[in-house]
Amino acid sequence: MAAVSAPAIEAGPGLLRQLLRRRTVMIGLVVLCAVALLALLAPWISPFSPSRLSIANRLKPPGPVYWFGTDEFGRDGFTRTLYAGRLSLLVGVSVVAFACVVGVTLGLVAGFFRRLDTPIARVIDAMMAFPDILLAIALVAALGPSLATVIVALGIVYAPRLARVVRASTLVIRELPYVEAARALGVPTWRILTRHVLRNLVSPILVQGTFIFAYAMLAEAGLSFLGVGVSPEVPTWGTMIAAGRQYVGQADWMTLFPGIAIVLSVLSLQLVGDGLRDLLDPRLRKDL
Amino acid sequence: MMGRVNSVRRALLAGTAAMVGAFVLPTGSVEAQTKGGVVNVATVGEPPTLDPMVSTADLVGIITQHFYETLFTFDKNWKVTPLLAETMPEISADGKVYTIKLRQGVTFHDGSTMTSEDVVASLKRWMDLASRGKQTAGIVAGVEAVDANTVRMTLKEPYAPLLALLAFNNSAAVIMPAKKMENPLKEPVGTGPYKLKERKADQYIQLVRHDGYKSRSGEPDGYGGARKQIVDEIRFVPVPDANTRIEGAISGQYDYVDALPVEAFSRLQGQKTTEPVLLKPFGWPVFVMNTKQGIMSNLDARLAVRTALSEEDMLTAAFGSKDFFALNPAMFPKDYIWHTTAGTEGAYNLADPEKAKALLKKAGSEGKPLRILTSRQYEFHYKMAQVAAEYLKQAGFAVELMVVDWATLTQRRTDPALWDIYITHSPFLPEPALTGLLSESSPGWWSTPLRKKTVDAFNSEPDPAKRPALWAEVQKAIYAEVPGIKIGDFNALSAKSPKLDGVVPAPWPYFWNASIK
Amino acid sequence: MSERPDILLSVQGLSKTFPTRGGLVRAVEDVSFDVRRGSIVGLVGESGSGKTTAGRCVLRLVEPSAGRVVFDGVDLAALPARDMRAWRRRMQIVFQDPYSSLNPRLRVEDIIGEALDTHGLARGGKRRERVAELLRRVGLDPEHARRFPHEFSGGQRQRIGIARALAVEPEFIVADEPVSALDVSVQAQVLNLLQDLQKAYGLTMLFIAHDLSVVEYLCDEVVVMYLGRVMERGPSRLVYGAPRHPYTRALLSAAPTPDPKAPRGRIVLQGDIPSPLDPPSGCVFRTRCRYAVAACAATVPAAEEVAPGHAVACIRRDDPELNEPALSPAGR
Amino acid sequence: MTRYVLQRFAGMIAVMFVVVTVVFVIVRIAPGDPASVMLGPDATAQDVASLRARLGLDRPLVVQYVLFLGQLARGDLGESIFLNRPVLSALADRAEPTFFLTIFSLLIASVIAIPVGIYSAYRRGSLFDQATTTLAMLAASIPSFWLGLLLIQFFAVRLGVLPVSGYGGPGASLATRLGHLVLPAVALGVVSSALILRFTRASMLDVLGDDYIRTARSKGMGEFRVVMKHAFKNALIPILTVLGLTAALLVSGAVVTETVFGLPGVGSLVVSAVLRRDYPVIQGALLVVAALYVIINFLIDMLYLAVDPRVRY
Amino acid sequence: MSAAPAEPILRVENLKTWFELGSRVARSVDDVSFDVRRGETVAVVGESGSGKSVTSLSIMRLLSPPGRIVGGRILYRTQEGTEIDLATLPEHKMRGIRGREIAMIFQEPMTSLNPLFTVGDQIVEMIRLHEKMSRREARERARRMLELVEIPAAARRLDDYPHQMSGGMRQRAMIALALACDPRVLIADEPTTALDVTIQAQVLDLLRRLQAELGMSVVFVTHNLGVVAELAHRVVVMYAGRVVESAPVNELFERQRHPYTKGLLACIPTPRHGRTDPSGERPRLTPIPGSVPNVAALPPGCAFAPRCPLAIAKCEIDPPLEFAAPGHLSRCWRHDEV
Repeated sequence: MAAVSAPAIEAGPGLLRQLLRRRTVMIGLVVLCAVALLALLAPWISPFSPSRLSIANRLKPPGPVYWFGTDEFGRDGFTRTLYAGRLSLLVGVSVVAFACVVGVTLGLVAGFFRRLDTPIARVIDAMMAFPDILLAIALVAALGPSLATVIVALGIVYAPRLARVVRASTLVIRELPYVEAARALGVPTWRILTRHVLRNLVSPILVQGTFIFAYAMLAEAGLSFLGVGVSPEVPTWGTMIAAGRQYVGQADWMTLFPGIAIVLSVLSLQLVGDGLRDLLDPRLRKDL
Repeated sequence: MMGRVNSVRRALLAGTAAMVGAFVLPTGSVEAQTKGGVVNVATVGEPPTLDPMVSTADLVGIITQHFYETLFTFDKNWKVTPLLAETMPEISADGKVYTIKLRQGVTFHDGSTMTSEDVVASLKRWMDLASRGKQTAGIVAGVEAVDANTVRMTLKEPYAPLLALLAFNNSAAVIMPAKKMENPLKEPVGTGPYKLKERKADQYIQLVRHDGYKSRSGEPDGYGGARKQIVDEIRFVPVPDANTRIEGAISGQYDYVDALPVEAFSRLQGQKTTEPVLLKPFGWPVFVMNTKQGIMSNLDARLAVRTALSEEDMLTAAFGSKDFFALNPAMFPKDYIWHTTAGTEGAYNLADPEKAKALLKKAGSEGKPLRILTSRQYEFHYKMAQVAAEYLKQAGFAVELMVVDWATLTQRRTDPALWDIYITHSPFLPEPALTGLLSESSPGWWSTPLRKKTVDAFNSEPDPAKRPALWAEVQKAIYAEVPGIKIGDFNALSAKSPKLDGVVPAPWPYFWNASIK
Repeated sequence: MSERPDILLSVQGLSKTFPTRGGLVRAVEDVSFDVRRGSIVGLVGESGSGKTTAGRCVLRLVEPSAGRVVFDGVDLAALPARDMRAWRRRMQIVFQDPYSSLNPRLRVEDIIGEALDTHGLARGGKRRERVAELLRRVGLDPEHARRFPHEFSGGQRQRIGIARALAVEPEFIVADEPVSALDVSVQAQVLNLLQDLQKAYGLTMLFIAHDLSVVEYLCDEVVVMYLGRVMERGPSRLVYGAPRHPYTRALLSAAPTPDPKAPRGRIVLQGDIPSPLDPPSGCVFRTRCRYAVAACAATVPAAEEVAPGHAVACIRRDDPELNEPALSPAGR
Repeated sequence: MTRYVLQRFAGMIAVMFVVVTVVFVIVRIAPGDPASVMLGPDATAQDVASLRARLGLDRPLVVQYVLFLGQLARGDLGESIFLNRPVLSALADRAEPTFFLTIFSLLIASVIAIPVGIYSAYRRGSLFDQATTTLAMLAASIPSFWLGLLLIQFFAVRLGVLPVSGYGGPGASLATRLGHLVLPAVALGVVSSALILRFTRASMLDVLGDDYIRTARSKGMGEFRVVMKHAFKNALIPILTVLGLTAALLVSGAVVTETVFGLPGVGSLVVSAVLRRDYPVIQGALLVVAALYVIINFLIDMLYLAVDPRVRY
Repeated sequence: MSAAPAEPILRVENLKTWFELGSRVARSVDDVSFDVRRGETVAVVGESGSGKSVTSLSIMRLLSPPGRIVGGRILYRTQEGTEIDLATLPEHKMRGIRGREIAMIFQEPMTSLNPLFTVGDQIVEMIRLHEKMSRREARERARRMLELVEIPAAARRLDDYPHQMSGGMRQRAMIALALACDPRVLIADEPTTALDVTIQAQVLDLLRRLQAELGMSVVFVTHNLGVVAELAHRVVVMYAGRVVESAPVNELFERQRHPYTKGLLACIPTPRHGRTDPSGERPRLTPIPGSVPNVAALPPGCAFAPRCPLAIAKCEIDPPLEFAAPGHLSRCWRHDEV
């Protein structure tokens, strides 16, 4: 049905505009930015110190002073949720960064150099065989629990997932005429890789990165909840829920607000990622 | 676990029953209950072993006391009373020779009959393997069978705490058949009213009635007296998560739920399925200092820690309402004969960061990492650690919380290179001499001339009337040299189903004599 | 073809095999042809004929399995890969698909400019000038240099592709089906452009196509391929005017003519094109050839000249039965 | 066809080999000597030395690796430190709840997600589609442990209709045990249903745009038949794949869910093994789960044989 | 080859099929009218974006959203002689038309058959959808259909999956499928475009033979004027969603009444059989300047005007489709001057 050529949407200058036209993406972006801003500006916004104990005010329900209530040490839930957001987002961003560096490199190399493809692809397959949390747990157990190791472990967990996507796209792009044209021009390989291959991988990496961001935040929360991740006194949404768990039925706000924070951030990330994918994946636009 | 005696998580409630109010006989006659039924007990976790000698874990004690028995035990007034021994021992005038008569016709789960040979072998094994046994071994000159039903222990010097040690139910001097005491144990064979049927790690430990059990005659009396086998089965289910235990209690899934966070008290009230059981006072949390190595080997640094802390905040964070804890610097609560305020003046609940800073500076340890080893198995440990960490940070300590599971903690604390402070708690013991802090060999390794002088004097004094004064000296030494910091007194919470009868609120809950409606 | 220096490109015994899941594909098998300086040679065939692979082998975008590709006296096939770069300035390629042959992420000036950058031909303002000039040359507005490919129509994109190829001022261009993806009305524009450029720059061109009539309009010589092999080659005049190979004749007659009154003397070939995984023995065309005899299965016919520069790979090329006028009288 | 099977099998073996290597590496990167970690600080130097010798830790890494492979070849996953028993039997003991939990939640997830996914794809862009895809995304954004907590609060504690935790006592009937699985399976199923829904929708969308669907419609066929016979059968292949992947993912989710619900499964075993520093158990669990994943993938590849004639060819 | 003066079996009247793309509307088919008589082959010819395929899908009512028929009628004369409007026919009734009355073949033989079912099953399915017939009988009919489209060893091929067939073979199978219920109208949407020249020749021969033998009406959608010349009785030329010219085939190729048609023919390289120009110069083609417009952004007036050499000021007003000669319609103000 070549009758109507849909307006070509390619990742380019018009992308953001296209993206913002979608209501769900819009909502996702707004929420995400709000969460990120709140987290970033936590020291200026938050009315209290995140770590200062105030035993007299422990387990206060949400109210005009303590919007999200207080925890068992009398620390302000709102403040801690904001501060925890910084770390949770930091974990997400760092995992994405780590996974991108490792995954994109691996995927590019595997996809572009035929000889290296099979061995790298096997390693990727093998890494994918480990369920994410399980692998992360094992890695954290091996490396010793800390914020850094959680990031590294989750990075190792998600890098192959990204590598696989990058490899698959690279395999396709490698065969495209514009890459061939570059080779015909005698453009050096590394330049082909960066200028022609990598640049066109931005969209899939962006989409995948968004989802990895979301999953990494969930995974970090899971690990912290299990007590095998970030040290429990480091406030992340996961550790907050883990701490609040004992007070379920007594101080439900302790689990409620960080839980909502996770759901909101992850959901907004997924909304954005999904919108991006919808826009960038030509398969889904086939019937237009 | 918990090193020596003080590592006993459970209180052996000292003093009289009246004072403690814990050992109240259930109303209604036990006889009225029909036999049968199953008791489901939610415990804090999976026991690392079922050999009560090699472990000091209270959990091991709670479970194994149903199938292993000791020569002596405690009655409802926390007095030592015979269990497998026929009577209390004959003690020679110099206090060095104990002659113990054994009950006759006691059979093991494998059908064999207990003889003095088994008892001698068991005691020797105890002195070889058990931490309390090893401690005792130093003063024991010999253990021998006098005849088939009599055993004699000879001491090098008089030792007041001996019988209490033999009566303890963890790191316990249990009696096992001479032929079935390999290490590690292959199968637990004891003399207890129940025997092990099946153990599924992390799922359950299933005990069934030992048909050949021969109970002592008379009425039940604390851990002593008659032990009745009313229920068919006792199941210990490990539920490591405290919250799940609370919910399990409320939903009626378990008949008895052990070790609940005290703040869950209100949630348990007014439920049809369960009711709260409060033990008051239960014991005392303690920050044990590593006096052997690292930053805490310096007395000023230890003093700095004590000066920095707010015990009140720590206890509030850990236990919530004052209904569940009491601020008390003395090693024993007021109602105990051991209670004294000696040495505690100006050394408790100071929360003075400035002074602490000065002390730290004096110690020359500013900025050095202070490693606090704690576990989340007992949430109140962890919470106290968090509060403490905040106060210590204000005082200039570079605090590093090392949060591990309890099993790891018990491993790590034996290595002086790995920690500076570790957090534990102890019951109020019937015999203060057993307090772990006082032992040179338990983690913390407090070993000074002052300790030796005061503790030796206390241990070798046979006259009960003179001992409280000597104990005050010991307490003074503790406050002077800070081998550890007693945080306060706290209560313990369990939950039991209204259907469950005959369970006496006890530090180590036991389910012989229990019945289920 | 005695004047050697006149030959810019000589392909000799070129073969290319690909390992695939199903086995070895013989995409190109023993292909030879010459391209004279300043001429356009058409490489014609249906799908699976190996024409595209042959074109790629010439540029060493695909490594030939065997044979020589002599360009201006040097066998490119024997060069170490790193030495190829210098030659890339002299030979370029134009692709079929105007959509995938331009990097969607680059602006037009960078697509064209990359050629200049790579060979250090122009920088800064000079580069801009050169790009503008090239755009003008292919009939585009130089103002459009800052646009992205998706802002152009198919025909315009194809012009950009041509400008990119021209940027390095090559002597030789492989045009791989440059118009087959375009709308009919645009096709002619691009064909004319290619013709003009060829004339203006004295380019030598290898024009790959499946559409015979397009090739006839553009090319001086034609090479007809079928299943990886050359069936017939020679000057357009001869191949179109007096085709000798049964395949060429069938191919010519199969193309529909936009004239309802044209007489239909069509030779309809029976059966399908065999799989290149398992080509027939001997002459690969024999399974669909109405003139096939037993001997066709035995030997691979060599391409032999039937007229100067006109070679036919058929053992019966001189058989009168084959040469009966099968085409319309218009053919004569 | 034989070639296909052999190829896949070879691929599976190759991946397994890498999996084993990765596990070997993970355990070796753990700082400190595995033997002393295994034995704990109470161990004597002699004990550590003898364990080192027994585990071959005193030999070069390559030799250790070969020994490890040999051990695995004999089906020996080592001994649990804490449980004092072979890892394999400890895992086998814990397999049942995890197995049922996985099957159960997969069932819940697919029964909901596949029909909804098909319908959403069919009614692409409709209110129903928008609502379900957004809901699915929401479901995928909820941490399963948090959902678990909410479920426990509501169903087990408030309503008291389902057990809070555990897996029934000794000799509990299958029905009782499955009853214990309802809440965890829901908590786990919700998340995976989101994944399955999205995949079903995407692959149905993919297929619904295919030319043969138009052909089927051009035959005059009813929409239901077009969708179910022509589209769904083709979409089934990616859906099968995602079901297989989800099964593996569920194991991951089970780690968290089992802990929340106190289920004595492989997942909670791993968590407690981490807390107990029981490295052989972690190693064994990783190996077994990864192997399962690889095998499931292989089986799905084999299933393609049944579904897709192109593979058979 | 003048068309037989038979009654029209299919009349497309002022058909409008639009695609709503967000805020923009692509008028893919805008006011298209033409007739198809019994036994007649009508070629609908045009370049990409001309709306020829959308027209054929509109007739079959196989448009997928956001495509929608927004106006016009598609009148189909049934065997009983009554005319029904396919544009508004309820879907369940339309199902009885598809395949049985009007069948369709598509451009991509590779993807138009379901890869998971055998060719035989797919034909049997078609037959049993419309006729009460046992599987056995239907299978037998399917075999005969494969024989009809000259597939060798038809009985064996029934059990082949599409991927086991070559492209040409699949297109034959597709034709067999379309003809299985003996439809009165066949819509062929670029059926040979994806095929190689020699295979295309086979399929065109087959279609011509079948049309003559079965006497059905054919709507043949293509962009290839050569194919049109070989196959069609009448031609409808479309540009940017509209019919610009319509005439019997000979008439159209002889005398074009629309500058677009004329330009299109001038673009196409015709076989020259080796003849060279007297000048010795290579021949040149006469291209149409500019490119095919996007139907979502059409200027007012004649859509071809921006590319038209004859364009005048009046072309800003949309010209009507009117008779330029008997039986010859053109949508051009200057159709006489072309």
